Amino acid sequence: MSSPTEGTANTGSFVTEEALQRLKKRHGAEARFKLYGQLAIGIAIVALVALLVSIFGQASSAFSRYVLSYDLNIEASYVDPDGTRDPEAIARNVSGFNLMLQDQLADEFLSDDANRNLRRELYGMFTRLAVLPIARATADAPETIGSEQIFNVALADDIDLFLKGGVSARKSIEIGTVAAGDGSTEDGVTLTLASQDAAEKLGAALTELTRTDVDDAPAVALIKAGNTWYRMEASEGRNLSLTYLAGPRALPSEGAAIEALILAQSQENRTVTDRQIAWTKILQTQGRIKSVLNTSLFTNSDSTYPELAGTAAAIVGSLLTMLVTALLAIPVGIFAAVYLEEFAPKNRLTSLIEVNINNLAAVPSIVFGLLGAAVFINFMGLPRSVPLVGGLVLGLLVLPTVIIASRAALTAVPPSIRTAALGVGASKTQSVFHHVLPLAAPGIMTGAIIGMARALGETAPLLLIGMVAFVAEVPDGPMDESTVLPVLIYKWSTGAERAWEPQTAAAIIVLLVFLILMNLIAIILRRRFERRW
Amino acid sequence: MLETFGHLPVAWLLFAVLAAAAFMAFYVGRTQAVGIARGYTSQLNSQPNYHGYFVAMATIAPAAVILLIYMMFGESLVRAQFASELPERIRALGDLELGQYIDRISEHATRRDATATGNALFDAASDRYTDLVGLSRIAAILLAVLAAAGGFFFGRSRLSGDFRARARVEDGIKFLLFLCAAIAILTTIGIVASLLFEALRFFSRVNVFSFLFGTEWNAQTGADFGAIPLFFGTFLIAFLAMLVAAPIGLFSAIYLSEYASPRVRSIVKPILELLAGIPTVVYGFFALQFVAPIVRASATWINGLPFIPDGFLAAQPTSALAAGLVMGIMIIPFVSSLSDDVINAVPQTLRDGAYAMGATKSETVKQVVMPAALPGVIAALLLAVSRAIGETMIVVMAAGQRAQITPDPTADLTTITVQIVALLTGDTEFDSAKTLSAFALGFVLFIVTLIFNLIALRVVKKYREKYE
Amino acid sequence: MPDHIVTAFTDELEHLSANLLRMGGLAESMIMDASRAVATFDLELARDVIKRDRSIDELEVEAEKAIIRLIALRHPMAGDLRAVLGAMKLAGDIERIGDLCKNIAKRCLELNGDENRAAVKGIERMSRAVSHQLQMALDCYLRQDIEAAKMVLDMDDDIDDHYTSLFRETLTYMMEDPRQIGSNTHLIFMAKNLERIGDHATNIAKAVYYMVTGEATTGAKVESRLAKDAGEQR
Amino acid sequence: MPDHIVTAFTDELEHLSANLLRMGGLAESMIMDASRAVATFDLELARDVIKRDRSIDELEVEAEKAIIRLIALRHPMAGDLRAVLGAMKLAGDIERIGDLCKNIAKRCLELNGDENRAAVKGIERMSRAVSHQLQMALDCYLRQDIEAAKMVLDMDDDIDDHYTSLFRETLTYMMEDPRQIGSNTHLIFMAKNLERIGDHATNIAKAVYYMVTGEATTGAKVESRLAKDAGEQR
Amino acid sequence: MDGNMEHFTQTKSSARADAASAPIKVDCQNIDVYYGDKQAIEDISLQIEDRSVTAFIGPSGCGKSTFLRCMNRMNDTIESAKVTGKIFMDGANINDPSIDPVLLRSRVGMVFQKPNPFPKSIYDNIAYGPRIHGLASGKAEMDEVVENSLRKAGLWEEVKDRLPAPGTSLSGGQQQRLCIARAIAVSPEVILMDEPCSALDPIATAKIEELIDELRERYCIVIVTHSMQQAARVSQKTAFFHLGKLIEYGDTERIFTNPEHGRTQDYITGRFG
Amino acid sequence: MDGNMEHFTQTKSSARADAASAPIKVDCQNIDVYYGDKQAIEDISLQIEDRSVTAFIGPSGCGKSTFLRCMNRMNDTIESAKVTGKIFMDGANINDPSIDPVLLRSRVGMVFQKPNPFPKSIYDNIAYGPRIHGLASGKAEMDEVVENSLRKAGLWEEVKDRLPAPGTSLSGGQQQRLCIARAIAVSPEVILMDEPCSALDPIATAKIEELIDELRERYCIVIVTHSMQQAARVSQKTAFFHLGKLIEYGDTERIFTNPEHGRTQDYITGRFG
Repeated sequence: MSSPTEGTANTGSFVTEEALQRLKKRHGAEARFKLYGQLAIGIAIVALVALLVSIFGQASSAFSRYVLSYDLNIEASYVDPDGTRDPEAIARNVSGFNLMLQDQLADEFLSDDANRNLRRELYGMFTRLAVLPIARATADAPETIGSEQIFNVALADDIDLFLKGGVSARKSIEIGTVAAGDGSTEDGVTLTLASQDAAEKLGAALTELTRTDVDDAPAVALIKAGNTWYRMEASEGRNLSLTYLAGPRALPSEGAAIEALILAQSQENRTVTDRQIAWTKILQTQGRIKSVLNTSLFTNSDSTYPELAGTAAAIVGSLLTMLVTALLAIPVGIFAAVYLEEFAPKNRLTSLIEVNINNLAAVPSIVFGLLGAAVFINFMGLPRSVPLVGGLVLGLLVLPTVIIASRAALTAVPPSIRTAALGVGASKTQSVFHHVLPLAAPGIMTGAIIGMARALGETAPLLLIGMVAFVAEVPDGPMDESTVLPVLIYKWSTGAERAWEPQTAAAIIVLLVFLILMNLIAIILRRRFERRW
Repeated sequence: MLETFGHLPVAWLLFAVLAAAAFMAFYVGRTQAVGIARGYTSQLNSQPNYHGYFVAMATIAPAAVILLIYMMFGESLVRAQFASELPERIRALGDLELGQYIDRISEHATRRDATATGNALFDAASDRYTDLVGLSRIAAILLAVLAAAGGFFFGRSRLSGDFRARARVEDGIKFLLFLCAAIAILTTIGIVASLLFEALRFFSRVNVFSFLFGTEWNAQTGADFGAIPLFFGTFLIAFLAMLVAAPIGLFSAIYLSEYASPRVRSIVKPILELLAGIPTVVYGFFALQFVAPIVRASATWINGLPFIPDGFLAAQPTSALAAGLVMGIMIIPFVSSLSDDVINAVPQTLRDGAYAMGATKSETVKQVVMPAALPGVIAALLLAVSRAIGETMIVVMAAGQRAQITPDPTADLTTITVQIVALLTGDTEFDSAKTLSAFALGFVLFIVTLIFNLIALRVVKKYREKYE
Repeated sequence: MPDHIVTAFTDELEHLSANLLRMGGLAESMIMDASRAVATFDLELARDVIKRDRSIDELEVEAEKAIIRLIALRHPMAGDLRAVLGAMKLAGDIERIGDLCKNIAKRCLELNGDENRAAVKGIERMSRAVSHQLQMALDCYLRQDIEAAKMVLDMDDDIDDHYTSLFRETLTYMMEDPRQIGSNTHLIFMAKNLERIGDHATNIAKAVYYMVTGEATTGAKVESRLAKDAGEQR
Repeated sequence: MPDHIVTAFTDELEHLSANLLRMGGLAESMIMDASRAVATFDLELARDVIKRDRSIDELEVEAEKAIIRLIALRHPMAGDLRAVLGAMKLAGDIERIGDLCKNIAKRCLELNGDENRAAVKGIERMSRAVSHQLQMALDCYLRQDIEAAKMVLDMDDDIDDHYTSLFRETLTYMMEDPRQIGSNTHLIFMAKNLERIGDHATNIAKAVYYMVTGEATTGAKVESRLAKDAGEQR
Repeated sequence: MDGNMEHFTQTKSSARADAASAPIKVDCQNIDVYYGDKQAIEDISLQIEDRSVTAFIGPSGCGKSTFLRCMNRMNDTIESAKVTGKIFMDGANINDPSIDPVLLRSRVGMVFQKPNPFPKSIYDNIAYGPRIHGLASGKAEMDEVVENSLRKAGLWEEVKDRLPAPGTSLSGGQQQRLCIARAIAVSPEVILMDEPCSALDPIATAKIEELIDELRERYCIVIVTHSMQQAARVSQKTAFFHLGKLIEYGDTERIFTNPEHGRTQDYITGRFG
Repeated sequence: MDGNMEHFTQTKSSARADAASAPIKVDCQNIDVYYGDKQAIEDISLQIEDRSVTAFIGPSGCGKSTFLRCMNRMNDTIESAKVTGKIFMDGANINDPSIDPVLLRSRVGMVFQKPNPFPKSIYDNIAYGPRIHGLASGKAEMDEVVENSLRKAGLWEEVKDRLPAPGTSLSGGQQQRLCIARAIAVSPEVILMDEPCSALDPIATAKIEELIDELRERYCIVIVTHSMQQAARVSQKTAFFHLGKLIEYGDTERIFTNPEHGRTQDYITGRFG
């Protein structure tokens, strides 16, 4: 009612003042109640969005990675010192390839007398195993030995992270041109900026990025003049005193453009050194660093190096485990449900079974892990860390879920169908297998898929049966050591290096994709075949 | 030949043979039945197909039993025989070492690409072992084939016009179904037995009371096994989780089932279900990477406020609060979908009744629908609590490891499940108190959740009966 | 018998039977008054009787309506159905009784007052018997008493005897005194009417018998009709 | 009107109406035969008519059973209910017609064959009229024709006139020849019976009117009854 | 009692003054109802008398229930339903947007096909309506309302000793009478019944019919029924619906003995194909 | 046709020889049924005639349905039910353990309260029974069985053009006739119907009743019904049950016009309190 005064005209005796007062209060309560509901849903959705955003945000960087696209001269002396051209030997000769890459890089970037530290800094830009693909490729085509080939070499995770904007807050500015340069090329130079403005700009940027509350060192400026990179040690007006880092050793010519890269953290506080940054920048200007899709995430197995670690073994491990789980849980679950729902006499034993199954479904998953550890491993002596055991444990874990879902689907088939079948002279078994089970099939399948999805995401019980072990090889069969995706995620998430974080997020996304696919199938099944009685 | 058998993938072979036998038996049985009926199949007690099934069943079942026996006892038989053939010197070894020796031999023997090791005795033994395995397999297969043949002829002999083949076949099917149902029971028995067994072993070393009521927990060093801090951590986190999940889940369920238009419902419900489908390890990661830092920052900020004593909140990088919040989010769909089911089960006629009395929607919900649904909702909450108590990954990743009793939710706490994982990951020796304490904890966990579950399930059952 | 769960149904049935009894009472009084009018040659009374038939007719219409209503809306079954159908017969019979009484009263108006006393006395006697029979029939309807109903059936023979003797007697008078032929004919018709009233009373008893036992009185009816016809042919 | 979904119901209704028509046909023939027996003094025919009443009675019992059955088991409504209740009335009327014919035939047996021809002729003529009226009434039942039913109602006056003149005539004869009083009284009763048959035919027409229109013919009935009584008092 | 009740009594007395022609309680004018694109009710106008029972009959899907639900705007609770036309109750058009359906429903009670007592005690079932509408102040008054309602519904004697027992513990027929008592408790003027006996056996049905007959003395009752026999037994007026249209409306006796419309006749006599 | 059918025909002809007194098809002797400790049926003996419709009536819970379900041993499917006594069908005691209930049910068809077609095509609904009993060899024969059954159930004309459509797409009344056709398809001798019209509207009900009346010519039909009117309309014999006992059994006409037993009279006339 809009208002009591307006209302009285045509509503006549319908309302009393008192009733209207009450009504107003009641409608107020109504609106508040509704708001609580909306709020609750809002919070739930916000939580979900926050979760997804944080994970996708983390993961996005893991799906691409930076590689050094380097034209390597495949020298026989490195790769095939025996000259046998034996592919296997070549493939195995990782250190030869490594040495070759190191030497060729050193040739380009370091003077011959560079000390070991300098060399180590350079070699640190990629990991030893990064040459593995080169070795394999060469082994596959031994005729390339002696020629120059372009290969992509994965950059070390820190460099990769730096290129993706991690490692340190930074800012890149142009500060005009060189007015004058002076000093020896060996140790350092002093450059004079063309304008006072540029100097001030540089000073302002430095102050801006200096954050003493995070670490006590001030921000660092790397200066690129011409093609040479320096670190700025001090500045005085327009004069900058610089230390050489990388690039041509010639003194920058007058008028050469100057750029400054200002980093919030000094190299003591970060995982990438100034020189490495300089090299990276030079390689970047040479166009030899490019971003590629991180296929190794799917093709590689686990590794101690985040940039090389992949989910392949875990995916296969998960699939094998799921296979075992499905073989155990689905048929046994369906049959058990059919027995309980259709055939079991209603007595105390079956009601016990019922309570038992319902309860089993709510038993914490970790208890199943304990069961697996005690029974399968300790008592039956099955090997640890194998998909067979994992699958069995998960199978038992989801068995009640499958049974309950199947029973629900069976109960949903109206009893009239059963009596109809019995009424035309079908036996109990015929009525079940001809009518009830086919009608319940979509529901059962939906339940089974959802159960499998649950198994796929399950972690805790697998930790207890040793599937957390490090597995670098794609498993061959259910009796091979392996790990599974969620456990891999758990393991990666505990990794110390920061590069593990995006990697973990990426693995989560892989897992989520599988889960979403399974749920999608379940939803489609339900939508398509669901029958309302 | 024995050796070949020792290596062949016999399982597959047998499977194929049995399948073929079953098929043939079915065909023979069917044909015979058709012959008996002379075209008037409806005069038979059972349809010809059932006669076929019966013969097939009679053929396979005994063979399957024999193969099952072989699978269970075959290897120990072979090993016993093998051990008796070993030289006295080796047999003199202790049981344990002998067993390990035979293990090595059997491992070597079953490897298809096994090559000579150079150790003559070992090689000979391993060859002999292969032979024995082959022999046992041949024996098993022969027995199985004989049993199958016997079953086949027995089955055929039973066929007649009055023979109730269908009933026999259905009995067989029922038995199979019963076996499947029994597995579920066996699981529970297995859980209870294994937990109890290991827990008893633990309690033979550590006093039950000092375990249940002790306040110091240092299991990794094997020093202290007082589980109170773990219980405290577990329940604090579960409490925090329910603080989040109960109101949000309940109100979402009410809104969805009573207020939301079908369109909104069809969008929001899957979103909530999505929340349920996310693996706990993902929540753990989320808690660790996203929520824990926020909690810590907030705690730090609160600590910095005036009037707040310094160090009022622990502000740890992992905290009970972070774990509790995320666990709450995880449980929301659990509460909401269970409550939603319960609320939807309240018959529409009740709502109509209330509307027709002139009740508003919220009055209907509060005074008619919710009282009707209350038992179910309580059960849903109990199940949610049980779930929160048993949840592992979130707490493992985000709650911390320190066993302490503190009401400060920003401190890091540990829980039963965290300790189980911590104690059982990596290599485990099944006879150290450290390992066994995990089983004791598991037993406690199982009992506690069992109690919650039983109460909840009983309430749910009562509730269902009311509206069915 | 217990009441119907739906009391309105019981009410309607009771209302119907009350109506019928009222009709019956009216008819009874009409018989007596008509015969008294004849005996005392009371023309006023005769005219009154004629007038009274109107209310019986109206009551019958009402009863018939109520019966249709009951059948259409209440779907009576078993005993109730028999009660309703029996009531329909009763209403028809009583209405006919009213008609016949009116006819007697009308004929009374045609008499000249000096008819032979014996015949007039005979009619008076006969009317008493008939009225008693009707009274008993209505009584057994009220009490749903089949023993009484059987007695009513037996009484019919008496009345038929009455009629036969009266018929013979009057015929003799007519032959003796041809001038009286006109009025004597009327007397014969009166007697005949009374005999018919007796038949209707018998029918009422039969209807009651049917209502209570559910057994068609067909056998009895046919027999009694033969008896009646035997009486009639005189 | 379309058939009932349950054809057995339609069948039963049709069977009932066929039965009634058969009864009607029988009654018609009895009227004609009875009067012919009187006219030709054919005692054989008279005895035959008497016998035939038995079958009408049986048919009535059957019809009544069928009606009770229909009401109890089929719960007829609206038009069907009217048809069934109308049939009940019809059956009663036709049965009465049969009785009256039998009575005529019985009285025929009491005649001595030398009654005055004029009166006998008059009865024959009257019976023709009555039989025609009945025929028309049955016809309008068959065709559910209310226009025809109205015509039947009109015909009743003719018959009443017939009766009145016959009554007067016979009375005259009786006075003239007192020896004939006995047989002439029978003739008067015969005429009276025929007049009653006419009334019943009228009732049939009224029942048809009710069946078809659902309107009680009460008004008409009361009126006509008055007319009838006016006739009767003579 | 209170405002509502007073008003109730008032209406009644004014109605009684006009005893000659039965007073009209509900006057429906040109009602159309659409479910989405489907028209369920087509231009129905109908005047329902006070203090009498009006029955709606017709084959399944003829719209009788839909029309009934217009009278307390229960169709509002169905998303896709659209109602046009005017329904006057004591002069006010209840379809007017200014009328709050919540208040309307307190004056137009409804009883449903399946007995639907609230999962509360018998007492609270009855007290629920008066409570939300504030019709009784204090326990004593409420007790009185409960007792009166139960008495009117003929249930008092059966349940007076177990008022705290749950309403669902009663038998089906008792539950339905409880629902009627519940409807009565808010002192409605009109009571709508949607096939109130279709879930009950003949005995329970007869009891409800008896109750309806008693309630007729105080309320305007509209009943939708599947069973023509029931309509014949309990109602004074009958409306026959077919395909969303009102075919015939009149005295029950006439409808069942002499319907005017051929389709009514066909339906009632079982000739409907 | 086949063995079953032959047997069926045989019985019929022998029955016809005995035309004077109606042949007895089912002879129940001293039947008791217990549900757990509760006795649902108490010592009922009853002889059911062939080629006629026998109706079971009585208040809710009187045991009429339970007794019906004894006749095809549907009570076997209820765990706690225990049936004692003998039921002879063509001389064989169907309660004998040597009788296979599954085969029995192919000779005693059953139609249920709610139409329950299988969620398959109309064709398959009918064909299912003959298929599992091997009553038709080959598609052509099956087509014939299906057509015949549908014709007998009066549904052929309505569905012949859409045999592959799902059975559930039919209207309620059609579904029920489909269920009857399905029961007929296995050539039963007895057809049990458990309140077959209680979920249908009057028109559909009338159609089913008409069908029952037609089927009476070939089958022995036993129908449990809630509605006395229905029993009156369709049956030749009526049995009245009360509290698990058979109170009265006899010709329907007699039961409805002149029941012997007071309790029957009370129930039928609506006096049952």
